[in-house]
Amino acid sequence: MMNYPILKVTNLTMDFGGIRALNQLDLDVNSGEIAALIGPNGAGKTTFFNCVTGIYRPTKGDVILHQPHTGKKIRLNGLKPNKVTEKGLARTFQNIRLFSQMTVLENVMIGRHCRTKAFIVGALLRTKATLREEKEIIEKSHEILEKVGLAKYVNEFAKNLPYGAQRRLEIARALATEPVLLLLDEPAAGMNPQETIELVTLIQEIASEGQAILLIEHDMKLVMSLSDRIFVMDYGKKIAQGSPEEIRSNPEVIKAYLGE
Amino acid sequence: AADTIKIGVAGPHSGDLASYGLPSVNAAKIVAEKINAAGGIDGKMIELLIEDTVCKPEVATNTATKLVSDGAQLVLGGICSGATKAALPIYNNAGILVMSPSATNPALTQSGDYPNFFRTIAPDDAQAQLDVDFALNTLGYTKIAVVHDKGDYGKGFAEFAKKFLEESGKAEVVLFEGVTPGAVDYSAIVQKIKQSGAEAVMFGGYHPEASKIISMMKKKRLDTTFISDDGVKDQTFIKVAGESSEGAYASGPMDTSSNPLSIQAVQEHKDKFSADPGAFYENAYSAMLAMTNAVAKAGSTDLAELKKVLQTEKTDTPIGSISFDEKGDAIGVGFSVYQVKDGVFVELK
Amino acid sequence: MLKLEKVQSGYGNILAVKGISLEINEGEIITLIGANGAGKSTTLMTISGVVRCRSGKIEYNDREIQDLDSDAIVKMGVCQVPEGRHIFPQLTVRENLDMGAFLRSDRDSIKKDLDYVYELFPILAERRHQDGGTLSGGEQQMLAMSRALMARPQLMLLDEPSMGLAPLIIKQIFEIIKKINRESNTTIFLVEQNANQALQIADRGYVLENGKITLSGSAESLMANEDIQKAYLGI
Amino acid sequence: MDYFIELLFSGLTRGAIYALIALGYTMVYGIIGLINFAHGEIYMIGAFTAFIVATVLSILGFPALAIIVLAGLAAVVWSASYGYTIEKVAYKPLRHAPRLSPLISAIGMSIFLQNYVLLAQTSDFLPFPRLIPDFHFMEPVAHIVGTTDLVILVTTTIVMILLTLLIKYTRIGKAMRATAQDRTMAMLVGINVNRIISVTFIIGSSLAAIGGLLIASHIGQINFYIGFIAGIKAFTAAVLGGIGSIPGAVLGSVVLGLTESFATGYVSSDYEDVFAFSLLVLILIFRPSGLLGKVDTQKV
Amino acid sequence: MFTFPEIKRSFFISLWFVFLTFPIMVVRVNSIEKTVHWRWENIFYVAVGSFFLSMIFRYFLHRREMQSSEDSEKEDGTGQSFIHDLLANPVYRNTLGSALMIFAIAFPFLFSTYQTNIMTTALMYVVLGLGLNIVVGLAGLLDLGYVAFYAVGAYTYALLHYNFGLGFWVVLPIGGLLAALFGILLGIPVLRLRGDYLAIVTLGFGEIIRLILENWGSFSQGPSGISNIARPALFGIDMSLNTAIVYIYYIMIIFVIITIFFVNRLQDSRLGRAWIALREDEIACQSMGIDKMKTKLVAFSLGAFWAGIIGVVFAAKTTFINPASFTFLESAIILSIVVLGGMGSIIGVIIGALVLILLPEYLRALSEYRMLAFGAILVCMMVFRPQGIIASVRRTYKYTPQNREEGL
Ligand SMILES: Nc1ncnc2c1ncn2[C@@H]1O[C@H](COP(=O)(O)OP(=O)(O)OP(=O)(O)O)[C@@H](O)[C@H]1O
Ligand SMILES: Nc1ncnc2c1ncn2[C@@H]1O[C@H](COP(=O)(O)OP(=O)(O)OP(=O)(O)O)[C@@H](O)[C@H]1O
Ligand SMILES: [Mg+2]
Ligand SMILES: [Mg+2]
Repeated sequence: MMNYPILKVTNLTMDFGGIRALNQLDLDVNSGEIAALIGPNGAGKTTFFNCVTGIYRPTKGDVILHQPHTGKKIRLNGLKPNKVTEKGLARTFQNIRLFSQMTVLENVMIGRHCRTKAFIVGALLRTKATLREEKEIIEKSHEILEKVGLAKYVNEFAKNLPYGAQRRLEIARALATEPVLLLLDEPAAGMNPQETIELVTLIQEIASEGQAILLIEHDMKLVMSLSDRIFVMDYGKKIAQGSPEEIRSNPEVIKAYLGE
Repeated sequence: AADTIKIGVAGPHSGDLASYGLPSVNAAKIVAEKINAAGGIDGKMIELLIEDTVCKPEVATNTATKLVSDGAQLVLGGICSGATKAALPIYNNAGILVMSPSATNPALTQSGDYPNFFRTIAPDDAQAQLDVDFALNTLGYTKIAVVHDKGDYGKGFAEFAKKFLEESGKAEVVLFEGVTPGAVDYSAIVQKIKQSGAEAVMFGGYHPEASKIISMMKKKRLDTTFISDDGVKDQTFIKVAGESSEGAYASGPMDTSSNPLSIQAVQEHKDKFSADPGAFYENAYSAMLAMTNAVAKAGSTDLAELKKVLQTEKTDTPIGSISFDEKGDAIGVGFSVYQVKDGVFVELK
Repeated sequence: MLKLEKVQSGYGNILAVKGISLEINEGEIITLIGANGAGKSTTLMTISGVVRCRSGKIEYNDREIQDLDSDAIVKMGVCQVPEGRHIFPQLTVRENLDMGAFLRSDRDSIKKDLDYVYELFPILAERRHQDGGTLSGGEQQMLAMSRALMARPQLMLLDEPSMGLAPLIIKQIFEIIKKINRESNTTIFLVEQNANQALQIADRGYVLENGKITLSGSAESLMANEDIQKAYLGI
Repeated sequence: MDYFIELLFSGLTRGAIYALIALGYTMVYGIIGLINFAHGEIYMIGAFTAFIVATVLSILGFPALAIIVLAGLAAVVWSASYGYTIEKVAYKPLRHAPRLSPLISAIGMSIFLQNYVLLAQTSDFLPFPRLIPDFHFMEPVAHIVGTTDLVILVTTTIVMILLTLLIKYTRIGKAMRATAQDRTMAMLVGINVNRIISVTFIIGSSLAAIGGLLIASHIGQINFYIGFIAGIKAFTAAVLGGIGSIPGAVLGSVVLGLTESFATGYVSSDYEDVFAFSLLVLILIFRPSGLLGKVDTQKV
Repeated sequence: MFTFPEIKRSFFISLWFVFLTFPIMVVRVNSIEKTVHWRWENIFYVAVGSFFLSMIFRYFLHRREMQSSEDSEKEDGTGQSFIHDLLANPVYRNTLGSALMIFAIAFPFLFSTYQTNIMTTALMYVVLGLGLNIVVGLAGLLDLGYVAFYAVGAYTYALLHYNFGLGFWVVLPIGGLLAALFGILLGIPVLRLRGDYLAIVTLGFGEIIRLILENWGSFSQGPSGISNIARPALFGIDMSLNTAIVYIYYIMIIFVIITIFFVNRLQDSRLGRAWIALREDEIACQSMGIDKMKTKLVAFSLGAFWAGIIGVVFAAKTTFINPASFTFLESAIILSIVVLGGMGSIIGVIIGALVLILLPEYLRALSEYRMLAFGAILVCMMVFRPQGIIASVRRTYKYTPQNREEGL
């Protein structure tokens, strides 16, 4: 299959009072690829996610999403986060934000919310349609849990999961929204090497089904082994972009980020 | 039980209005003790069933059903008109006589909806009429501000006052407003009264707000005449307002202060509770006397019998020698206007 | 210097630390490694007196401290950089650092230490008036470290200081850890996921598996151990 | 014009009165995030203590000044003790409970204290002695600002300034803010959290006591229920100004006081509270965390 | 347990309380006649009382801590395993349910009119509690002005009946819908406020409604209220007072059942899940595609709807209403029912309502100490059962391969 850009970000700028966290950032992600966004702490990576997903309102710039299934090109900036998710962007959070009082299954079921529609009447009267939908939600959620290897925890409370599993659950929850593009913010943070290795295989699996992914990570082993393309940020600016090899050998990147 | 007469005492005994309900409880206790000490009513002892209504209609209905189930034969109370209205049908249904020391809403007697209801206090309209006549004819004012406390008692009074003033055509109502009870400061309304250029303020409500307003008036160096109802004609008013209350007018039952029974009633309270009686104490005391007396005369607690007695026989009470008209309002209470002179209410003949 | 004997602690009905014993000598760098949920953080919190010690003994400089309040323990020079940084979100960077020196009164030496941490992490100097809560993950980690340093601790408990940091910074952090250990002879108790780096700077290490110490020994011996290599070093 | 100024000052006085109570509310809220409904009752108890002590002293024939000082002192001491005790009994055991549990506990405590005073003292309104005599130099403007009003205005201003300084610059102030924001970490930097919380309650309650004394001598009467009404208003004011912020509490109170005063003056006192609460709703719609409340920048 | 240091502590505590209560309990002055009335005996009562109470208090606190660290098998240390097990088992649940049902139906014949009457009141609060539970317990929106919607319902009936003679059954839905409408109108602007700011705004709204009813006499008859409101009709049969009371009792029973049924279904629906998620983390919720405003608004107006319905019943029951019935304290009580019963737990709320509403009635025995005790009990209940009487162990979706349905 040929790759075409599904996310096109141009000239994105974000100011917090005095601080310019994002500075005229251009970035694009193609269908079916794994792209990585790296950079020193405070470079603006998470802010980038927040702006794209509508949690912050960018000061300037455009975010265009190209939905393959409809073929529509949709401008995302200015939309509310829930709208953005509906359109096809899903994310995980750098510091885990699970619904800790809900079970693993329920967490994923929430992910299905924007793809289903039963409402008050349905809830009260339990119409056939509703029951079918509920069934579908549970089925689908469980599939996803099996895919990310959390099936064994299905009825556990999210708060009682080991840390690594919680990160996986965040991914599962995001997948449940059937995103066009999946945004992962430091998925391996706080994992030990063992868990990290398992995570890499998981991400590869997901990608192998044609899921486009953009991830932020500080673990270079992971980034280099996974990504097709890498974007490097520093002080809100894009300072480099290219294949892992190019990046690894890019002097500016080494100076700003990797270290020799 | 046949050998006791159960008298329910219903009113606010907790919450913000407790200070209007509890004095009646004291009155009931004192009268009941006296009668029991004297051997009861032809041998039957009086048993009090004291129940809280918080002045809330729904609680009042519960209280009513409780008193009915507990076999109350008479009820002293209903302090607030609202709660009383809600409860009366239940008492009526059980054929129980209810006498209130303080529920002044005219509809209670005049609507005819509540045949079992009597009261030892004048309805709002009567008092309003009295105060208005006094303000217009005796004092000859032409610009009057009418203020109330937004409560059913105060606002009821104020609305009648306004009505009568306008009907009289002799004076204009330059201000008609309600103040928020319990507010921490009344200077704004006082300034407004001043601005309105009123010669007199006619206040409908109870003494706490009255004393706050009048002392604030003095503070703001405003000596507009203050005229009010018998929710204010209460020694506490003078105590609280201090010298600010000098010269204020208030309507209330006739010649109570000179009435030996009234003096005695107050004394009994001081002896028993080592404190001055509170609001409506004398009305409640009188109501107790009237009811018990009626029972003694009728020899039963049957509603019809009691009504007959109450309407025919006079009873000597702290508020005068009273009987009741067929609507249930006390006759002979005779209302007159009092003025505060040297820290006491002095009746103006 | 610090001695734990059969310490048990946990949360409500969960027993997270199931009777562990360990020992730290003055001037050492000791690391505690273990999978997620093994009970590492809980151990540290128990030492600091935030989580109540259910049974067992904790001795610090030959004094039992398991029943002391946390502030008393801090007064004795035990200072923790907790997991997840715990920056005071609405205090500025500067105020956060001041809080670190809460129990100190010696103005000028505080000033010195302040300059010291500013030079360790220039970014903090840059952001001294920004609210801590709005710092990026990494910046917060640096702030947390610096705040602990401001207390001039004798014993420093570090809970996953490298979490979420860029490679350069991680290097830097570990350098700093060595530095403070060397220069101000601060004893370090280091909890890490990032086991190989931890073991590289550590003198000795303990391995914690669901609430129990399963292995201990010199850093070298641990690095040599296959199980550890498989489980924690990802080799 | 005269009228306007008169209303302005009655508004300010009212505001200052609310502020004295609102400050305590806001401090307690700031540190444990609890709407302390019992705070109004502490103010009420302060007033009663002042009343009792003042009366006893005047019977014993103390000079006026001594009476004010001693009564004030007693009010502060006892209110503070009540505040301290209430926290220990009703709130401390609920530190780790669901957010609303302490709220209900507070409501229960408020009901309890009301009825406690109702039973132990009286349901009636008691005449509160006018502790503060009129200054002569005030006479020319007495129709605008009375002496008591002046005293209240001044006290509130001073208290606010002192508190702001306390919170911003002193060790204990910093400790309070730290505790408010992250209790665990506060412990880890060596703050004795329990003590700090107790101190907060003590300060807040002392303010309530001063309020009790001044306000009672302003309106000249007290009963067991005054705390509840004043409490609700003060809390409204605190939220209006941005709960947790000291200057906010005062600003909110003044804004509220002025609104009510002008609403009464130019519209109708029937609707003064409607205006007050509508204003609250409006302001919060446009500034969701109050006038001076910190717009919490939560990092995602 | 009662070791010496314990006793010593209690001793000092009692000393402290003696000091604390001294001015209020012991001294009583009459500032007019300048007399002081010393009641030294009270010192003794306070001392002894506080000594033993502190003993008991701390004993129970101790117990509470022990409990929370002991019962290990459950998710969160909230006791009550027994009741939950009981309800977990469908057989017990049904038997228990039907037993309760029979008792409820027989109630009016077993007990006095008074008992039936207050039980009706309690049932009304059960529904109110369940309604507010949607807002507070499920969606986590703190609403301190719930009584406003109750008032809307009550006045809808009162006024429609007074002005147009409309009957109970006609107005019932109108009242509910009108209240819901108010809920939406208020919700749109204020629901974006967080936590306690929402609380105070709703409190303000509640006051506004009450004040308008109080002051806009020409519309609502002001403080003197509206009387002679018709009780619910039953095919035009005119009933004696007692039958009417019983009739309303049965109406309420039916309402309670319907409400439980609906709230249950809402809880287990897509909507219910969204509410609970929203309660836990709004930002994550939005990022999962949940429309914050819409979801909150639905919760808010649903809650209001139930309040409105009960408002109508209330007006019909007391046959007289005035603004005095719709004070903030009312909202506080309803909220207490929800929290004290156990947020989000239906049985909890039911028990909470029965306790909090029947308690003051049964405390009448204590006459003037009634509200004192009420307040104290409120505090103690919270201190010793912070999670509420029945801590809600939410019915979660359990996944079981063979029957791919949600079960228990
Ligand atoms: N809400 C905010 N208010 C003010 N400044 C902010 C806010 N959010 C982020 N910043 C600033 O923007 C810059 C970028 O932050 P961001 O979280 O995007 O960094 P990052 O690249 O994710 O770093 P890390 O890898 O450590 O997570 C930081 O300097 C941070 O201080
Ligand atoms: N606040 C808490 N309440 C209840 N249980 C907790 C709490 N914190 C931790 N636990 C539980 O205690 C156990 C140990 O947790 P702890 O955080 O000490 O492990 P850890 O080794 O620090 O893991 P990580 O590497 O993720 O930090 C885990 O099972 C965890 O679920
Ligand atoms: Mg980040
Ligand atoms: Mg940890």
